[in-house]
Amino acid sequence: MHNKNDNVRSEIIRRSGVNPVKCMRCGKCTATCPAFDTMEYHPHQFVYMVESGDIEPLMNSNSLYQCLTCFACVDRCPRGVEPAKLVEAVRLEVIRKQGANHMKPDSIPAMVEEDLPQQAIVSALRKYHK
Amino acid sequence: MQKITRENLINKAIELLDNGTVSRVLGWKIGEFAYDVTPAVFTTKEDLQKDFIFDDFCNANFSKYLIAETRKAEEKVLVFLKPCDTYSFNQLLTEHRFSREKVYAVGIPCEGMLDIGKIKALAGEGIIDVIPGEGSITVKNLYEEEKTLAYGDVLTERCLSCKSKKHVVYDELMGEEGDVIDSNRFDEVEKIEKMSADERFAFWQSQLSKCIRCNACRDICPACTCEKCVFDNPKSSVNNKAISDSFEEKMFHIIRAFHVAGRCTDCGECSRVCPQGIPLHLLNRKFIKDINSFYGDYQAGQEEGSRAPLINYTFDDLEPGEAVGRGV
Amino acid sequence: MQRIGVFVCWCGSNIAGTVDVKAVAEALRSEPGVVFSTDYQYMCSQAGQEIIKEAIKEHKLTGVVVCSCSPRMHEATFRKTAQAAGLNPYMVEIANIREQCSWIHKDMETGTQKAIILGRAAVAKVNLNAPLIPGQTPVTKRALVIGGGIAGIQTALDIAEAGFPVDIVEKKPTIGGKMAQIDKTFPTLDCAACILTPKMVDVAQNENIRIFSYSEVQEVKGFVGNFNVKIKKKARFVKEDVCTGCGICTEKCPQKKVPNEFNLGMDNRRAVYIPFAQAVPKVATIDADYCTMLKTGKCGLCAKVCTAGAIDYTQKDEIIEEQYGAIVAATGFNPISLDKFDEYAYNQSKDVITSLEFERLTNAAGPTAGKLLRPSDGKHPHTIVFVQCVGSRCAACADKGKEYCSKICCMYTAKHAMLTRDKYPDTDVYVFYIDVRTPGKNFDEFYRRAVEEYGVHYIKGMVGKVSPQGDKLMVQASDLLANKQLHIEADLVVLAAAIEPDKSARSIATMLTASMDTNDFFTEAHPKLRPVESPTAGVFLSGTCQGPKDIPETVSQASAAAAKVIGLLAKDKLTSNPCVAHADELMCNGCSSCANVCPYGAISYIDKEFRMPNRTTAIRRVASVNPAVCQGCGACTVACPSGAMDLNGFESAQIIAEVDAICR
Amino acid sequence: MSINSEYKPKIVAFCCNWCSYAGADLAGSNRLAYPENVKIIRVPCSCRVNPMFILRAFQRGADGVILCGCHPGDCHYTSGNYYTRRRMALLFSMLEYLGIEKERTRVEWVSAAEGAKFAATMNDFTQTVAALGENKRLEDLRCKR
Repeated sequence: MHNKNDNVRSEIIRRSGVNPVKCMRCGKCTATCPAFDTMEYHPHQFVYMVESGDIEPLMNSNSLYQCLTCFACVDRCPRGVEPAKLVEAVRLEVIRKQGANHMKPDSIPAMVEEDLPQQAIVSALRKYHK
Repeated sequence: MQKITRENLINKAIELLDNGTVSRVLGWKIGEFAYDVTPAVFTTKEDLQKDFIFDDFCNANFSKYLIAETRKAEEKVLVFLKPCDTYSFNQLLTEHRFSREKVYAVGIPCEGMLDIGKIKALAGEGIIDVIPGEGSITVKNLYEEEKTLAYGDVLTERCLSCKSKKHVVYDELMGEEGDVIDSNRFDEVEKIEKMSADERFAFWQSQLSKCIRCNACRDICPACTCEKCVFDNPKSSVNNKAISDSFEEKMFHIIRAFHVAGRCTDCGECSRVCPQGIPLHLLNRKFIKDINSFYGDYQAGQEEGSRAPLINYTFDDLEPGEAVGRGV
Repeated sequence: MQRIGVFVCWCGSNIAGTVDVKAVAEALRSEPGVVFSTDYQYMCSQAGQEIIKEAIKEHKLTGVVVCSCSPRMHEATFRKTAQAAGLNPYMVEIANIREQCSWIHKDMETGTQKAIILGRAAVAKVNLNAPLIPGQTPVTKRALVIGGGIAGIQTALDIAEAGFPVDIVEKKPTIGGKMAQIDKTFPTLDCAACILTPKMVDVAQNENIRIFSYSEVQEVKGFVGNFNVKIKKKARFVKEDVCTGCGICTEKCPQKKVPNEFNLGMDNRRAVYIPFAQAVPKVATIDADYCTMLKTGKCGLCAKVCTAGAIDYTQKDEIIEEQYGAIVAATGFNPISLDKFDEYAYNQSKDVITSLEFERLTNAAGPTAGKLLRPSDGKHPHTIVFVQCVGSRCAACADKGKEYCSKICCMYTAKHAMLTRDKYPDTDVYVFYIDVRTPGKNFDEFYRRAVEEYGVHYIKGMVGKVSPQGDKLMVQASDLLANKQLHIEADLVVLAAAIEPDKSARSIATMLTASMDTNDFFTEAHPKLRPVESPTAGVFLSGTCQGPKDIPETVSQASAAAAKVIGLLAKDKLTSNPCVAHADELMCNGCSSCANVCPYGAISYIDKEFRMPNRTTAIRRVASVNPAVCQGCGACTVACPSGAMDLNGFESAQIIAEVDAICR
Repeated sequence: MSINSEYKPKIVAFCCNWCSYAGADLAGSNRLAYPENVKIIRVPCSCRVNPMFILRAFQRGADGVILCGCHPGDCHYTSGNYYTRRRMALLFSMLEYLGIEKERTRVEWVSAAEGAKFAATMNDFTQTVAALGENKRLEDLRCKR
């Protein structure tokens, strides 16, 4: 089971600098997560799925983009696992997959709002457009 | 800043002798030539006025002399300490080698001492007088010639890489206090570290093979204060008076450096007195550099009672295998 | 010059199979000092030992080399053999030609050559051996126990039972420790006071036990069998021998606003107080920080009401000096501070409490007389959330928690949950756990009863946040098995705080020269085989000062420590290993390097007068090794620059001789 | 030794009594072979080993010196090997500074249970030293035979 998707797994571990084996499965990250309700996979599942190499479902899940990157899980984790960094690393994995495009220049006009800083749109495009 | 002169020191010594604070004075005594200043014990006003000297050749570090001198009588000894001498003084206190109560320490400033070897090399033999000036010295010889040399060219090696002009201990300070200096004193060590193994071996082989086992380095060293040295002790199985083979002097110098590792204050006396001109301080300084980089900065003698790195440890010290092969 | 005999063992074919034993014996015969050399099938057998004995007598041997199996196997055997023949046992050396030669080499020539070299090294060493005589020191037949909790009490009682006098030093006004604050004990649910207080009375009544309460150890000198200890008896401003413990002063004292530490500050006591009804010694203590009389000189009410005349405002701290043969550390534990765990709102809400506070809340002698009421408004809580592992198993938070498991929390939380449901069935009880750890007799059964019979909701998950909202506590938590995030409106939150060694342990360890781990728990001499001894001879460990423990474990360790103490005190004299360090005074610089590296504190310094040139003398500081304390590691010998320090049985010259023989 | 035989370096191994010497015994009991060039000297603790002993071994013709002790934290005397670690780190660094091959010295922590590690360590160390060839830089010429 742990061999599944081994390359992606080690790449994500390398990129995030997180060692998921340190997780003792207490669930404090999930207990803390403010975005819990909107997520399909929750922080502790994230850690476990990366640990077991079960990354494909994560990459396909909307949960990736529900994470607010508020770092509450990182702050509370008693073992220093840092789940939010794993989420970010999986996000990057998605982005770096060729052809994947989460944001197109065409879709930007619809997003423009008065409250949204322009900089946020530019950086989002940089990150999510391939 | 008012310069501290010979007269200032003599007056101070006489004052302390007269009011009974001390009964002996450790000071520098004038020699046959201007440059051969020797350490001496003064007990009277007359001797002080006649023989006491304070000039650019007062190299000797008196700390070590205190061990023997304080044992001789109950009264206090007056000692004049240059900034670098105070580190040795503190280190010896840490090692309980003499009693602090039996010493009256007067800190004196130091602008660097001169190396007669360098002067002779530049001005030739037959020197009869050396007259200090502003940023230079004037050398007079037997043939009534005069030569002016820049200070920087004739300072001792150790003063060129002076680590501190600050006194770390004293009862009384004369003149103004200086600062700890960032002296790049490890540059030479680094230069050797960067050589290839063969070059390093060749360098040290050529240097150490000059050793004549005169023991001057050991006798002057303020850290080498053993009642009896292992190399003099027949029971140690390593005793040897003379060099008998190509390794003997390496053994001696490695062990000597190891014995003072973590206790050596980097005063540089060993290299200064070596009649063969071996840069022995580079061995000690290698240990100091390693100690600083392995276990954190440590300056022996800076604080009385501090625990030397070799009689200390942490749970996550680096492994001996990690200590070698670094950046070479 | 020594007269050495060499005895080469065949060990059947174990050695003789790959080593030509006769050739070894022959080769070693020509080594310096060797006057006799032979071989035999089994040197360790009766017949083999006879050969050695006879040779010692016949050839007047002064040294023996046995080429045989590992010295870890038969060194002791051959030393006894030599002793039986009148030779000092430490004149025997073993060349290990079995484990380190015949068993690992297949070729006869190789094996034989190596065996000869190993034999040569042993001969070279024996040439420099000197007879060693084990030292003997007398034993003071009295023990000191530091700490008067259940661990200290049990240790003291057991030692006293065996007939030896024991002193207990307790820093608080009464013995009893943490167990006195606990309500019920798992897994039997008997009341802690009911089983502890009779033991406390036993201590008070035992003629062999003295209690120094409200006292601290100030200085420890000496070594195993001969400790000299200074104990500071703090002024309690009440004459202990006069006070009857009637308690009238504690009722009349006008200073009523002193936080009661026995109830963890949940109620108040007076400035003069007796911590709890069953305190031992039952003597009042005046708290100098709060007493108006001591602070301003005006009041003196307690002295007026005391019919016994026990109050003494002029009392001073007193230093008592006593000799002990053994010292037991029983310094105990404390829950950690929860100040840094903001997420649990411990400092924001009175209704977030620790488990120890919960014990007091449910105790009949506690601030609520045993009724479970919320500290904030005194109402009965209907929903209670227990959080496990608060600060335990916390590897990423060294600044606030502990990396280890505190071991006792799973069980006491099960107890709390069960008792709550038993007394107040209308209460919903949730326990959030990471793992439930119940290794102990009847422990898992107990935990399962809490779930199955008492209906406690055990939820695998952690609490992420507690936020006070109105008079409720909003608990946000995870339920990992259901993969849900829970939001519980709780009335009371109980935190199972990690436990840590008492703060005083560090300074006591320093005084005892006993070693500690990074968490400030005392280190045992061997983690498996010597768990109740400190590496420092004569110092023993009892209870949680060595690591987290529950009561049954603490009591067993306390009794084990007592057994070790009794074993030590039963001896009239201690015989020590003679392979210890010794300093050559003539060479010693007195620099303290050796004492700094000695793990046992075996080295002290004396000022000694030496003759100097010109008929003068000088006093010099020199090291002196206490052979009863030294364990012979040799760290000092290398720290010593002059070589004044050397190690019997492993002298520098001997090791160098071995090096030379091997490299020859 | 005949001229034709392959070069066999002389190796001195200092082993602490409680862990490494017992580890060596275990290697023997399990018949785990390591070269006969390795000769063990028993010391109570690795901290008994004076740098002088190591230099002496080199002086008298040893080609490699290895020092084995309990793993840090497991010292029978609680702290001995921590001092060893510092002393040897400095000594080895100094030897390297003097141009002596760093592979000739080694410290290895071997527990009483690690017989296999002991044998493997000795095999590896012997090979490493053999590859360096004879120790010429630190030898005492008097002792040549």
